[in-house]
Amino acid sequence: MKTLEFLIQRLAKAVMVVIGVVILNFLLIQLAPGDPAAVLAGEAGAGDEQFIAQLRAQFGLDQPLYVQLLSYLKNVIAGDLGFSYRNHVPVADLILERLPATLLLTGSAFVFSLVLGITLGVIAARRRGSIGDSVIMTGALVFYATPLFWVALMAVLVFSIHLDWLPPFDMETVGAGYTGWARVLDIAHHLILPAVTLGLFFTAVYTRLTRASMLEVMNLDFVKTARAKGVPRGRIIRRHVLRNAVLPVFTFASVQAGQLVGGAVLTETVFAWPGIGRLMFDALLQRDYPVLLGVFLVTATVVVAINLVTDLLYRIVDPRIEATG
Amino acid sequence: MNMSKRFIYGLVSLATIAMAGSSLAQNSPTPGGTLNMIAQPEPPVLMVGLNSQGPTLYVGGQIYQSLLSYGKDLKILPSLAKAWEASDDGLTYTFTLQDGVKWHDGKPFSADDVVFTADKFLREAHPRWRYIANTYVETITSPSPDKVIFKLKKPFSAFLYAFELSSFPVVPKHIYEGTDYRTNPANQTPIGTGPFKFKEWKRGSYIHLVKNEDYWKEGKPYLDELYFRIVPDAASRGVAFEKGAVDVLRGGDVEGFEVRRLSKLEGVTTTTEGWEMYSPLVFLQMNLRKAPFDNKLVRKAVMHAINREFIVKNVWFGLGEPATGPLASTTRFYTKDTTSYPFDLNAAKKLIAESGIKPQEHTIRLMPIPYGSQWDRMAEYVRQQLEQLGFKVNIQAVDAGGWSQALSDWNFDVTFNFTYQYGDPALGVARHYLSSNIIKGTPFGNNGGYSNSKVDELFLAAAEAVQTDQAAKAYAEAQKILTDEVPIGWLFEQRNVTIMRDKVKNLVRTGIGVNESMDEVWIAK
Amino acid sequence: MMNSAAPLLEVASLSIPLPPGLDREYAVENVTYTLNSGEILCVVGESGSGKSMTANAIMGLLPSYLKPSGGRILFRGRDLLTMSETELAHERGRSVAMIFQEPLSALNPLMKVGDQIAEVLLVHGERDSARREARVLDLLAYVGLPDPSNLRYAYPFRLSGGQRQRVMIAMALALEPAMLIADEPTTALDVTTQAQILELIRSIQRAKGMGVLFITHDFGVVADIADKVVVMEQGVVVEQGRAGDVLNRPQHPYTRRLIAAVPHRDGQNERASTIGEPLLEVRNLSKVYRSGGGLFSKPRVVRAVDNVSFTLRRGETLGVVGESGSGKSTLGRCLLKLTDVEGGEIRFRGQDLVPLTPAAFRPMRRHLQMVFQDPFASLNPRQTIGRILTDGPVANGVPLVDAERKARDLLGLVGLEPSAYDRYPHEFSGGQRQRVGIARALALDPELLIADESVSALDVSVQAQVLELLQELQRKLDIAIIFITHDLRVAAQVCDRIAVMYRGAIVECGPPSQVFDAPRHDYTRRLIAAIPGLHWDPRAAVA
Amino acid sequence: MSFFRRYAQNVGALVGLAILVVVIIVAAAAPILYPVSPWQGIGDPLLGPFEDSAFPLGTDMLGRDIAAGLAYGARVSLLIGVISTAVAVLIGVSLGAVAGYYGGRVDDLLMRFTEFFQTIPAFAMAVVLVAIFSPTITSITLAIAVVSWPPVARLVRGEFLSLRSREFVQAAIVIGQTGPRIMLTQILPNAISPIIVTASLMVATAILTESSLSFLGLGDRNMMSWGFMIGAARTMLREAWWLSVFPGVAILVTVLAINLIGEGLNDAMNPHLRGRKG
Repeated sequence: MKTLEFLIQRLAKAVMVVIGVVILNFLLIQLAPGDPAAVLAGEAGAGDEQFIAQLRAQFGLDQPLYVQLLSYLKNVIAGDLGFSYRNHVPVADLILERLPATLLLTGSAFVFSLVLGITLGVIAARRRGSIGDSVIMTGALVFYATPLFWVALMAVLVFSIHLDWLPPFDMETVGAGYTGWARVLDIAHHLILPAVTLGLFFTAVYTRLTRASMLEVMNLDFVKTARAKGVPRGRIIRRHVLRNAVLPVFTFASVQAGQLVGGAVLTETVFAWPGIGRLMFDALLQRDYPVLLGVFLVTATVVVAINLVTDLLYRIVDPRIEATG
Repeated sequence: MNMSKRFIYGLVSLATIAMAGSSLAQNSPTPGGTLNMIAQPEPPVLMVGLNSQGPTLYVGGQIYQSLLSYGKDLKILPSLAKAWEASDDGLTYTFTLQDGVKWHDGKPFSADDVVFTADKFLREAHPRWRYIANTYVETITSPSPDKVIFKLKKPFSAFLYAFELSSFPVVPKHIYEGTDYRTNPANQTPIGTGPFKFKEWKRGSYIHLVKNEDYWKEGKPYLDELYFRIVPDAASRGVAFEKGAVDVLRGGDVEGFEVRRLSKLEGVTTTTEGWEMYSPLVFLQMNLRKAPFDNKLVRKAVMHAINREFIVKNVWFGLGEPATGPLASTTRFYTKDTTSYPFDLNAAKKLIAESGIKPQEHTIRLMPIPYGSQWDRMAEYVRQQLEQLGFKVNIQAVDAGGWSQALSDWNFDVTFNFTYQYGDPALGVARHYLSSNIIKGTPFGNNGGYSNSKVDELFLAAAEAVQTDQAAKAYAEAQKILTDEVPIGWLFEQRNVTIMRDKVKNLVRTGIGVNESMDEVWIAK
Repeated sequence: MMNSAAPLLEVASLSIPLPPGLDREYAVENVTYTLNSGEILCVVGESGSGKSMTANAIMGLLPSYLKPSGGRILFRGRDLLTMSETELAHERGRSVAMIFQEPLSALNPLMKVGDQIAEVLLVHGERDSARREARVLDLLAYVGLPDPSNLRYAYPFRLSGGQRQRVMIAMALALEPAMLIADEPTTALDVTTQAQILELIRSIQRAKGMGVLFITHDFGVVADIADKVVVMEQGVVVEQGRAGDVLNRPQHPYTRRLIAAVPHRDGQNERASTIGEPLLEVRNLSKVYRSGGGLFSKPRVVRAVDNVSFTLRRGETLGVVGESGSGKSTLGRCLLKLTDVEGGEIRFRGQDLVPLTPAAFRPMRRHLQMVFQDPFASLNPRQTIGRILTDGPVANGVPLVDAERKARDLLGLVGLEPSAYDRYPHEFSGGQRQRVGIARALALDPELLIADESVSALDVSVQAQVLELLQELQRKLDIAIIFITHDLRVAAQVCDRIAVMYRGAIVECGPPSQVFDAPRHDYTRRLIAAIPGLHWDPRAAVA
Repeated sequence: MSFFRRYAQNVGALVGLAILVVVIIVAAAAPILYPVSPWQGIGDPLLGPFEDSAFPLGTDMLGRDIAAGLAYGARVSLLIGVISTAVAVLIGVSLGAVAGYYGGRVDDLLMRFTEFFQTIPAFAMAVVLVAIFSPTITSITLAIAVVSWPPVARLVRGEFLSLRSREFVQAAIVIGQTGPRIMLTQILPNAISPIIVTASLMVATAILTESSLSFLGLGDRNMMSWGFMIGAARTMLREAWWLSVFPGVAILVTVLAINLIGEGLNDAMNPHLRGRKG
């Protein structure tokens, strides 16, 4: 039906948002003191003005701002994210190499936090007022209030150093040469700590959200109808309450998807996870602007894509959207 | 003593060093094995000619080689050059190259590569070499495939110290000639002459090098594989060593107190050797263009107010020695015969009173160098001490880019900096004091703006001296003047500790330490 | 287990206490009534009378903070109050079914209607999906829904209000329960739809011989379907009996008051429509809503107001009557420029309002005022009554002191205590709030008052009082009123002329006598035929 | 029931309030409790807790008193939390109100603009902003504000959108009030409770964000903050646990308290959602 048209409209909007983000970031970065040429020269241990001027010309930093912006936009549209003079590689290569790690990390954290959060939220809502409810909600509150990096440090201390259950960092056992399933298991083993650490805060968020949403839906009329029909309580929760209650949780989660990448900056640092969060942070400190812009562009694209997919899924799950959207 | 004679025949038996190493280890080298190390921070590129940061040299040093190397006593050692000779007038240097050297792609290495490296590549891409080349070098020629001749415009006593890995990595002409060096895709798959070849670099994760089977030293290297792991968090790096994931920690990989803890572990050896060529010296850079640091008495007061023993002990956990002047005590031409500044707050306050400066009227911006928490602690300590003299101090946090920029534009009050000595004051020290080096655009020039024509003269005389004792005399006098005038607040000489497992043998052999080609390193079974 | 001698349902001395701290002790107190098979029992009362409470108690659907403290609810002789939740669940849907006031919110928005009906069968043991499906189709057809084989795949939001209520009824009928509880099932529906649903319930009840407990506030509905009536006030049953007796010979004063308040045609109110000079002339007014337009599809266009023309004279009351979606409220909003207009003219005192910018129109607003529908939503809960009444004059340049004096006068005029001035809206009842709303409009000395469903949300007795107040004020102040309502009875009672709107257009306009007695348009005829209790004369009952 | 009575019924909210009051008192009294600057090393370096009665929580590697650091850190955390939230609320309410009230193109434009900010991960954006404008207390506060306003804007827009069609707002238009006046006097007071609840939670988030920034080395070097203390000490976690545990607990407890207060406010301000307990 109208899904194709909806898709095209949303795609157009998504592209606009991404371009807007690119321009916003581009202008923002211009405000920074210190230019990449100076940093490079500094790292080289010396540098005369001529040398720096030569670098600036090579990076195109001697062009007027709008020319830089236009040529950047033009290149981006052509699929070229620029060249990292610091790393001596095309930005796209650099990001594509690191993106899967971040997607894996944030994706696992996302799924973990959603599944656990919703499960705990449902349990808490069903047993409202019970000890179980109190324990879950207190736990959620505590993790909601604990700094992510702190959890990460403690997790390493406990699970890697003292208990020696989980590897404290890295994405896989370097040099082990695992292939196939052995490698998958190895990566999964390494993934547990960072994904859980990153996901805990969001688990807390989703638990609270799910519980509130469940309680709200439980008060709606159609739940009363279901009871009046003689539907058993378990089935009411499953078939009637849950589906309606998780919709807002999903919406929220999709809007929040980008925040996971923000959290990944911290997680990837502590757990030596070779993702783009750290790439971004390093690029920022080293004034590697093409990389920084590229990371933001890719993140924005991923977030926008997630939102798009959510919207599409929503149209499947919630039939009302099509009529109003 | 004629300087050139000292270096006339430098072909030192490599076996001597190897045997010295093995006699210490008390058993003979066994080939094979994998060595795990950490590259921190992750190098931007492995092409040493384009970047000479520590980790780049650490990894790149296994791929690329330079003409010469230097012993722990700063004695000149052969590398790609098996012999070298200087003319009596100090104007002609002739290098004889090793035989049978091949690039990793199988192409033969020759004098043409050295000429290309010196005359084209490094002259364009390497800020320190380009200074030397443009100032002193007249011509670079190769009369035969195994000979390179440098003709100088004027004598330069430090010339033979300019061929260390970070200053003069030899690059393959056949790959770089006629290309844009920075964007050449070959930078991603570096081709050198070293004992290990580039295999894989998983960014953010590890760099993997493998044995160069065609290495020019027969039967070397011993090791099969090198892994350089990327672990961005300092605490995690400590854990990595503790858990056995890595075998070696380079100086700076973990923080001072971790060094203390890790070195006490079972089966672990530590050494502070292998930094003699660099001998980093940390100093307080004051901007002499502005009050209050335009006043010599204030600078002397600052020197008295800062307890350098405290800094070394509590901020750097003992990994250093308080500095006494512009030269590191481990380098040639160092003299103790200078003005000293023991910690004495009362003396400092008296000097301030004498200077006529009203400290409470000055708000000093203190810009720490953004290289890690110990530097931050040091800034906090220095602030605390300056505040005791009555100054108001604001710490101005900057990142690497901001620091570089502010220092290069002379837009600072006080900051920290450090200098590598590179074996000779003409290379590592003079640059911070010469008035000719008051140039914008680099954080490693004379950024404080110190200018003393007598000091200029002394440094120039020493650099152009053909006789070593002439140079020593000039440097001694320069050190005397400088320690009296305090253009820079020398804080301490870093003592970087290399931590390794006992089974790792022969790792630190020369004055450039772990940056040296690891062709003699082996692992005890 | 079934006691055939006992009545179908017997509520005996049922009391449900309210949590402490509320204005009365019991939600319902000592309620007793019986319902037999094949009977329709109407429980009638105003809001807060506790009429729905007993129904919820029967179904075991009371909120957790309410627990019956005494009495019994015997269904076929078994006390429902002593049953466990599992036992109750077993009976619900099988023996007793229930339908609700808001069919949209009563249906799960994410489930196809067919599935929702089938679920009743499933949870009560019908395991065979083919049989379930067949039964669903039967039921949908039985309740008069078109094209059951497609409709069962529809989601509730796709259906109209009447269709949704039919789905609810189908769901209730799925297992042919002995008793149906209908909690205000037609209140949210249009009058013509209401008539159809009432007819459906009645015919099903007769065909199946069910007992129906029908809860309503509308005596017209009672007159149409009830066999027996229970009248409740403040949680207490004040009168019960056969429908004919209670409706025509009410004994209890409260019942009499309620019946007297039922809106009715009042011929004496009719005045010549030629009095006074024209105040407002509307010519060819049109308003179009567009929605859902995209790149490739044309937007859906709804002509909400379609070429409407009429003239209103000073002191005249024009009733605008129509069902939901007829455009009657949009018309009111257009006249006040609360929404922009597609075309046509609105001449107020000869000046066309349509081309005026919001800023240019603002000074004129004081002449055209509005009384809103919802007494709860139309007053800012964060402002005192005084502030609400003075805001308008102050915005129009009246000094605050004068505005305050006027506001206090107005409170008296609309029949509120002077102390109301410093109190907040939540301290007042619905009727009192509506008086405040009227006072707010009058504070600006308007010449035209638009009353948009201004009494629809009020209980019938309060409604009568507010209508009286409006009429009295109109006589005193000589204001022209446009009275927008869905209720023909109300319009007939207060209006000089009635305009009937249907799909955005005025299909008929004239004095009540003409519209009622000689309707010219087919739609008007349908509308009149659907008025509940048409053949019952409440005036006669209380005369 | 009055707001305060309803609030007081919530035990968690009362506990939260009590904790916050203690934190505020400590923050306010810091200069009296610890007259010497928290940056001044006054004891032996790395004294453990209770090793020296003068420093009950121990000292750090430069001999600075941890307890003094906590007290002064409370000032920074609260200051940044409250001011950044105030700024974010101001931006969010202004944009959200205009978008929600006027609708149409204006709404489209403002919401698209909001989307730009929402698409960029907030923490990453804060990191970039602070790094670019160099970490000072002002830049940190503003950066946190800049990344936290979009949810407020969306919330306020939603509230305004729904309140705008409410009859009392229509009534205000009919009696001739101007748009800005209606937004300010009619709608805003009715939208204020969700804003307050959101704001209280934002204070908590801001404190967490500040600590994360400090952890990455992007804190104000002249202000002793909890995040800074953890960041400075995290590598010494195993040698001197007290350096990072105490400030960590301080953050946890304060943020927890503010969250409890936020929940209490939510329950007290939205009585219709109550009756859940018991």
